[in-house]
Amino acid sequence: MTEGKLIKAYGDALDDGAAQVSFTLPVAAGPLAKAAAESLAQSMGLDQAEVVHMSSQGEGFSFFVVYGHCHHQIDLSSLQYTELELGDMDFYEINDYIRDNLGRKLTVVAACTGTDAHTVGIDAIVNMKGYNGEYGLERYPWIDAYNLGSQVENTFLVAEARRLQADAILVSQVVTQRDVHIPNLTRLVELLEAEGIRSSVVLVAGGPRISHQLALELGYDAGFGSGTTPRQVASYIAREMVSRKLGAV
Amino acid sequence: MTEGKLIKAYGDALDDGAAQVSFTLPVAAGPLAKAAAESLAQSMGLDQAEVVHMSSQGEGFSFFVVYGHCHHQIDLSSLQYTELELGDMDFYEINDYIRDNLGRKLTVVAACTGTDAHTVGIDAIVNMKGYNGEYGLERYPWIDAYNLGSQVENTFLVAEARRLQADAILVSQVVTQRDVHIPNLTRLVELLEAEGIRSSVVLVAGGPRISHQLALELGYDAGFGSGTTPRQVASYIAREMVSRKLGAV
Amino acid sequence: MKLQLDTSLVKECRQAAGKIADEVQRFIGPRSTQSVERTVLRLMGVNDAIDGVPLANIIVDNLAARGELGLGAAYWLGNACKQLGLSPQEAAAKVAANELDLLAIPREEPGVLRPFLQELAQPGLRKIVDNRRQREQMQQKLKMGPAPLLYVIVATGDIMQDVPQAQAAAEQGADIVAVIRTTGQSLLDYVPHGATREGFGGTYATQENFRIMRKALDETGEKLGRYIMLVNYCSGLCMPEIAALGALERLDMMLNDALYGILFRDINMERTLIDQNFSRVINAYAGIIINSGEDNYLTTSDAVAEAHTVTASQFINEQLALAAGLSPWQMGLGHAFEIDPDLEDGLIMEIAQAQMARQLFPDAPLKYMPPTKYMTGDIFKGYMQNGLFNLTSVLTGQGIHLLGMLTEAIHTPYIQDRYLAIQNARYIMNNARHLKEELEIVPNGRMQQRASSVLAKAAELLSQVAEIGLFSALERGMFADVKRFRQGGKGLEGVFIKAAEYYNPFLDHMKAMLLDRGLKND
Amino acid sequence: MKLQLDTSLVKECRQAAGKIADEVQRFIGPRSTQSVERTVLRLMGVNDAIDGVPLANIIVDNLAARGELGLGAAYWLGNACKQLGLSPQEAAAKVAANELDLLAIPREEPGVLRPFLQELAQPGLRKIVDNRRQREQMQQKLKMGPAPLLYVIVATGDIMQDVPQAQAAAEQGADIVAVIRTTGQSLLDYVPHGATREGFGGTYATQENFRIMRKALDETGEKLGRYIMLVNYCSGLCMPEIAALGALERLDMMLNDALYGILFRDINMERTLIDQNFSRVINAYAGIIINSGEDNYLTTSDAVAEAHTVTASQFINEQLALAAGLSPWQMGLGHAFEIDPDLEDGLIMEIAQAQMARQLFPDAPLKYMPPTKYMTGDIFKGYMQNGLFNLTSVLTGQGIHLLGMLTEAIHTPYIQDRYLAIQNARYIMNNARHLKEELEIVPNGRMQQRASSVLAKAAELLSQVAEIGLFSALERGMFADVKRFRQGGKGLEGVFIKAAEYYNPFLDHMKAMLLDRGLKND
Ligand code: B12
Ligand code: B12
Ligand SMILES: Cc1ncc(COP(=O)(O)O)c(C=O)c1O
Ligand SMILES: Cc1ncc(COP(=O)(O)O)c(C=O)c1O
Repeated sequence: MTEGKLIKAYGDALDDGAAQVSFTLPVAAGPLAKAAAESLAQSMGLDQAEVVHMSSQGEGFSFFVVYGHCHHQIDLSSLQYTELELGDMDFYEINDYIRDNLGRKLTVVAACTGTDAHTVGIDAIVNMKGYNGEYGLERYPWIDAYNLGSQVENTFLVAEARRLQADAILVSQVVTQRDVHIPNLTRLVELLEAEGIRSSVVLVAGGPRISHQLALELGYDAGFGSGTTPRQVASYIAREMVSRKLGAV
Repeated sequence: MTEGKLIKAYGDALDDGAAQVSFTLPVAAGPLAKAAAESLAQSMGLDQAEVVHMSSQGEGFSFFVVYGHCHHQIDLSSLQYTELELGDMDFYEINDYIRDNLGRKLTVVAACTGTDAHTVGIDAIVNMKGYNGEYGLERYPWIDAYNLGSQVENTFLVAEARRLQADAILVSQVVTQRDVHIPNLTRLVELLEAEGIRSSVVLVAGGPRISHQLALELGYDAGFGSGTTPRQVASYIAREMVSRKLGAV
Repeated sequence: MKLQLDTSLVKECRQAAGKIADEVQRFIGPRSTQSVERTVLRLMGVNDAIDGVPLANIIVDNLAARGELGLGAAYWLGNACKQLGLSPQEAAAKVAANELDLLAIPREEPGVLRPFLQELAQPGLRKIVDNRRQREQMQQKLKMGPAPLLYVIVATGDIMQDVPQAQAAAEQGADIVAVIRTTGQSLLDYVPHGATREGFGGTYATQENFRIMRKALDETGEKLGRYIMLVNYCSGLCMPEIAALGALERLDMMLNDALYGILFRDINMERTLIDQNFSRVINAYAGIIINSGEDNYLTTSDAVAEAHTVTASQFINEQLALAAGLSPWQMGLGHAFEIDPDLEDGLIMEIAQAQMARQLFPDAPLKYMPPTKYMTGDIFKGYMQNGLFNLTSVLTGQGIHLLGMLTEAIHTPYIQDRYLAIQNARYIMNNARHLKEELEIVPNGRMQQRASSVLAKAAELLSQVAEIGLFSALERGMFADVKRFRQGGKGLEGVFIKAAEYYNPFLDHMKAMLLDRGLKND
Repeated sequence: MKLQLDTSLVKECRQAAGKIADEVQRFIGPRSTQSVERTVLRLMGVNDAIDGVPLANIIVDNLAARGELGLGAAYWLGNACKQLGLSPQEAAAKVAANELDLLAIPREEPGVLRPFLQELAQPGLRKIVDNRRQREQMQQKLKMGPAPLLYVIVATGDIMQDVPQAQAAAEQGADIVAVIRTTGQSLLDYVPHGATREGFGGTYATQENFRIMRKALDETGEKLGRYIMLVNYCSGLCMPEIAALGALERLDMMLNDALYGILFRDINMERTLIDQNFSRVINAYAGIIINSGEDNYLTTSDAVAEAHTVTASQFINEQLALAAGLSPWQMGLGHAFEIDPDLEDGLIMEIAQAQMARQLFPDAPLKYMPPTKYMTGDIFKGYMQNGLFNLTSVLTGQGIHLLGMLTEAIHTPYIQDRYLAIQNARYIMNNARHLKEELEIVPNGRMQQRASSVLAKAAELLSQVAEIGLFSALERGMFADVKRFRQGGKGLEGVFIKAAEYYNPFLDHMKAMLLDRGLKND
């Protein structure tokens, strides 16, 4: 079904645009609120928008479920998406690749920074036991991985990266409410630049709400979101080092 | 919270525009599909649209859940909504109202028409036992109600309405897929007009997907949707007869 | 998990139901209908339509109009074939083209013609048996998922849109796909012809549509390594014809319940009970599983107060099914999860009912229907109602599990509604796979008491019905709170009394075979 | 519904846990911390902050820096009050303004000053007792819903936005509202001051924020005719201070678990165990229910393999709680529904675990946490995971039921997420209200075996920990798969050995009262 360039949402018949929307409005449930919900759905491009459910959420708030037929079309051929080359090498191939192309072990330093205490994600990528049945970076014979844990200050991370002569720095950010991660991630880039080592490391951000796009915007080399596996990260770092001729002996 | 005129959807902080959307795209799950979903969400007015869930639904189809912040604002003061005056009279008041203002019993003929076999909705309004703890029209001493059942032909309904000298005709339409109800409802209006009795009856449509708006557009006097109670219908008919001076003795 | 059910009461129920069924069968015996006769013609190979009117209808209408259907349509067409050396289809085409008047040619003695009619019936019978064999082979190769089997519907109204939706459903994990029918089809006294794209709330049941979907699901099944069952509906004015088409196109399951037509479509009870008998014989012979429609009662009457009507009807349907030669494994007796979700302890009653059905009909797969009436536009709550339904199903070991749609109150299912429904069921059924082996029902508790009381009421109802007969029971509104009159409803004009020499080569052969194979187990 | 639990094994568990707790208490006895001392000052009435630094910190830091904390902060401030005829707040303000040096004035003998210190403690103690009375009265008037009580969080980061969200939650049906804390607060070695609007993933815990929310919920509760419980978190570097603020502002429930801080916030274990003891004494005295954090273990270790660590920790927390004077009704021991939803028969294990916890701690309300780790962006599946969690909770009679959010993997809860969660729980708990009375667990089945094996492993773990002590166990990563070093983590510098004459007028009084009242039931 992908050959067509212009697509719409699909529910019952091709191009019917069927979509479901839910939201809260700060208005007491009633005819006015319902009309507002319909109007909002129309603004979103839903034709024949139907409020199929309205309920009070307590004084002054109402919850809606709306179905309608979204008239917006998407031109598949016009979409810009940066996709990382991922996961095509397995554990053995990645190690061989590093050995053959770089001829030395890679050093990776990882941390969950700022006040963020979520270690499970970065552990999944770095620690021996890995994730989803895949070994973590610590298990790779051609990678030396250091996991600094969580709640790590940017300054401490940079100092450790220097001390260990890191080839790559992996930063995890899981708490993103009110964009708390943005200044924290930005600060790291500034520190690395101030130390003059930004361009000599592969700088990677990750976390469930981190997209590759966002990471690029913040000055990182790559960003990895939900469901990332260690293999994807290892192969990315190795390839990136080679293509940027970073680790050549 | 209703005093403000301009409102947005609300999730975590006032005016954050938080909304949830789900839909299917006819594209295999993958980065392209994800980019298309983001793009569609943006078209709908969602800022920072995040595809929080993508999954394959089988070859060539993917399902998405998206959250984002909808920038559309609704001006509450500009909303047009036709609201029926409803349910302010109780069973006794309605009967008294008919007695005092019309001085005779009202005759109501009801049916679920066309190929539609859903009787539960119209029965809920008309039959003795009623709905949601409220008596149906048959129980009203000042109403003579005839329920013709379902799968009733428009021609038969009109003939019965004539024979019984109906003051009001109630039509239920429950199956609405591919707008099957529209021609069927329209045909009834045409028949009544052809017979010259359209203006002398109160013509009411109802069903879970029938809105007052739609009913007006199709030439009905009123439309009643999900959750309608017999009292709302009875009081509407009585008021409408009086205001249109239909049943005056 | 087991309920204590009073075995003598259960026996009483079966005996009363047997008596009810016997009376119905005695009524059916001497009668046939126009739809039955059209079915015979179709099974003999009469196909095609002219200006939308099927040849089978042209011939039967013609015979009926001239008062000559008493011998059965097989006799007349067979006689023409014999006399003129034509195939049934050739003869039928000539009649339709007004080139042949079946009554105007020499007539063989009915008794003498029988062996010839039996010969003419052979290809049709063989085709059905072949289909049955093929299904068995394919199911041996392509295993099905563990019960409860996941059953979804497609309902776009357009067979060409139905196909991708059905295939996607299979890929998502559905075991069974039903193409539901357009809103008016039950009331049509003919089966539309060809591929159709213009249904409302469902797609026309036609032989060509069956074929298209069967092929599509076979392909997908092959790809997935699972056999995907295809379902359609026999109910309505064409019960036996659609059963025949299902048998010819290897459908696997068919909704087949005269009471549905009577109560919800206002079809005449005499007509449809006669039709049902032949349609069930065909289903039985074709190895097709039937689904009965007790679940629907709870859409018009209350699931708490009227639960016993479902149980009583299951007993009656079981006996009528046995009389038609269906084996227990073919009896998808219907029941449903339809108690008001806002009732305290409603789940206890749902489990009681489902478990009781399970124990009363241990060898029947049972067709378990999801919440429908109390579904609302609150799709989140609806998703949860479906979750408790899924849990109840796996907890009580149901066989055929219709998936609830979170948008039940809104529209016929979208592709994602089906997807979400399948995900819901797979998650819960896997997560609670053996829960039923880990729990016992407290003796004499609320659950046990509920089951006992429903069973007692069912027994009482059955004994009343046995006394007055099914027809009178329907006249009194004993099921689904709906009253129907014996002479009322649609289609009575199609019923006729068989002449002494009447012959239906399929009915007789199939019943004989079904009994021979010992599948009938009363 | 009941599991067969080996009573002698349960006894062994309690004995081992008792031994572990005794050792911890022996360690705590001679020690205090800066946070404990700040708490004493706050309870004496020291309030306010200068440039964001609370007076309590200024004083304690000053004493600590000069190596004079050994006698306790109460002594020094009390001495100044006595000598200068000032109230504690006046004296503190003078110290902060550099107008008074506590060490530079005449000193009363510590032993002689005690009665005076006890007097200074009276108003604070009275306030707490009054709050406790008021709660009891309000709860008598405004009844709470049936257990499991529905508990939701608000987390906008802005107390002014939190208020309408919390009120809406109460109107939707929540019984308990927690204002969760901003991401870094655990690591702050002071309690911020005033109303705050700038948290991330939660709102600062401050006395003023407590007051604002208490008032708002009292108003809503009054309107709804239900008492709405307010919750905040003691954990972190300020455990006892926050406990004190909670007691002063009539919070009803507090998360209080040193192990949470150690394992998940890398707080030093010595520091926080000492802090915990005093904070729990305050909670106990204030009639506040504590919540322990065992549920969190399952976010870093596997819920199937490591379930016994939760059980073992519950036993330890019970003993530590008893030692602090908490009654069983105040022990919201934590556990969670965190098994991979895609595991076959996972639900059987969840029910086993929840039921076992219920039976092991029959008089504790238990705090039951929803699925979090395996929640994904698939909100529909998530809604269903929460549904099975809700069902398990009502089926096993949990007391404090944290509501799962369908958007758990995405963002802190939106108003509608909470609404949907409450609807989900209300529907299921009502629909399955007495299901637990209708089912028995099959002896020796999967469920029973699972419980027995978890209990046996817990007993083994407890006996190991009893042997090596809790500190070493933590060093070996026996809980949550996390290793922490005794001298590592944040806050060790705040620990000190009490001088012989050290005196904490609150700790002593409260413990005495708690024992007098016979609430301690070991
Ligand atoms: C477990 C958990 C905790 C545990 C953490 C234990 C630990 N040691 O990690 C505890 C209980 C301590 C906790 C506490 C809090 N949490 Co928390 N927590 C979670 C939870 C339930 C699961 C996270 C997890 O472990 N996922 C599993 C891992 C494997 O997935 P992952 O993190 O996405 O990682 C994968 C990818 O993202 C990627 N990845 C991640 N990092 C990196 C880095 C690199 C370099 C690369 C390449 C890839 C990569 O690879 C991983 C494998 O695929 C989530 C909700 C959820 N279901 O996601 C909330 C959640 C993350 N927590 C949240 C919050 C708010 C908090 C608190 C702030 C709440 C509070 N005020 O008390 C606290 C404080 C923590 C803090 N200061 O950081 C919010 C964040 C909201 C937001 N978007 O901002 C969430 C989403 C819950 C919610 N809906 O409110 N939490
Ligand atoms: C019960 C039911 C049936 C029963 C009907 C039994 C009977 N005798 O009524 C049976 C099993 C027969 C049935 C069959 C079919 N059904 Co049906 N059915 C339903 C179901 C589950 C409940 C309807 C109901 O009884 N609601 C309760 C009543 C009280 O509510 P209500 O109808 O909305 O009525 C209220 C108001 O709308 C209003 N009202 C209604 N009419 C009128 C009229 C007037 C004048 C006024 C003032 C007010 C009013 O007042 C009522 C009280 O508040 C709905 C799904 C759902 N949950 O809504 C599907 C549903 C309506 N059915 C549907 C379909 C497609 C069918 C079939 C066509 C499927 C098929 N192909 O086989 C068949 C054929 C029926 C036909 N030809 O009409 C679709 C319709 C989709 C659409 N939007 O087009 C639905 C929505 C299910 C679905 N999601 O697919 N169905
Ligand atoms: C037994 C039975 N037959 C038939 C149908 C559908 O019939 P129709 O095609 O008339 O809508 C149903 C619908 O639920 C049914 O339960
Ligand atoms: C026992 C306990 N304390 C505290 C917290 C929250 O701590 P913080 O405020 O450090 O995020 C939690 C979170 O789950 C907890 O379980």
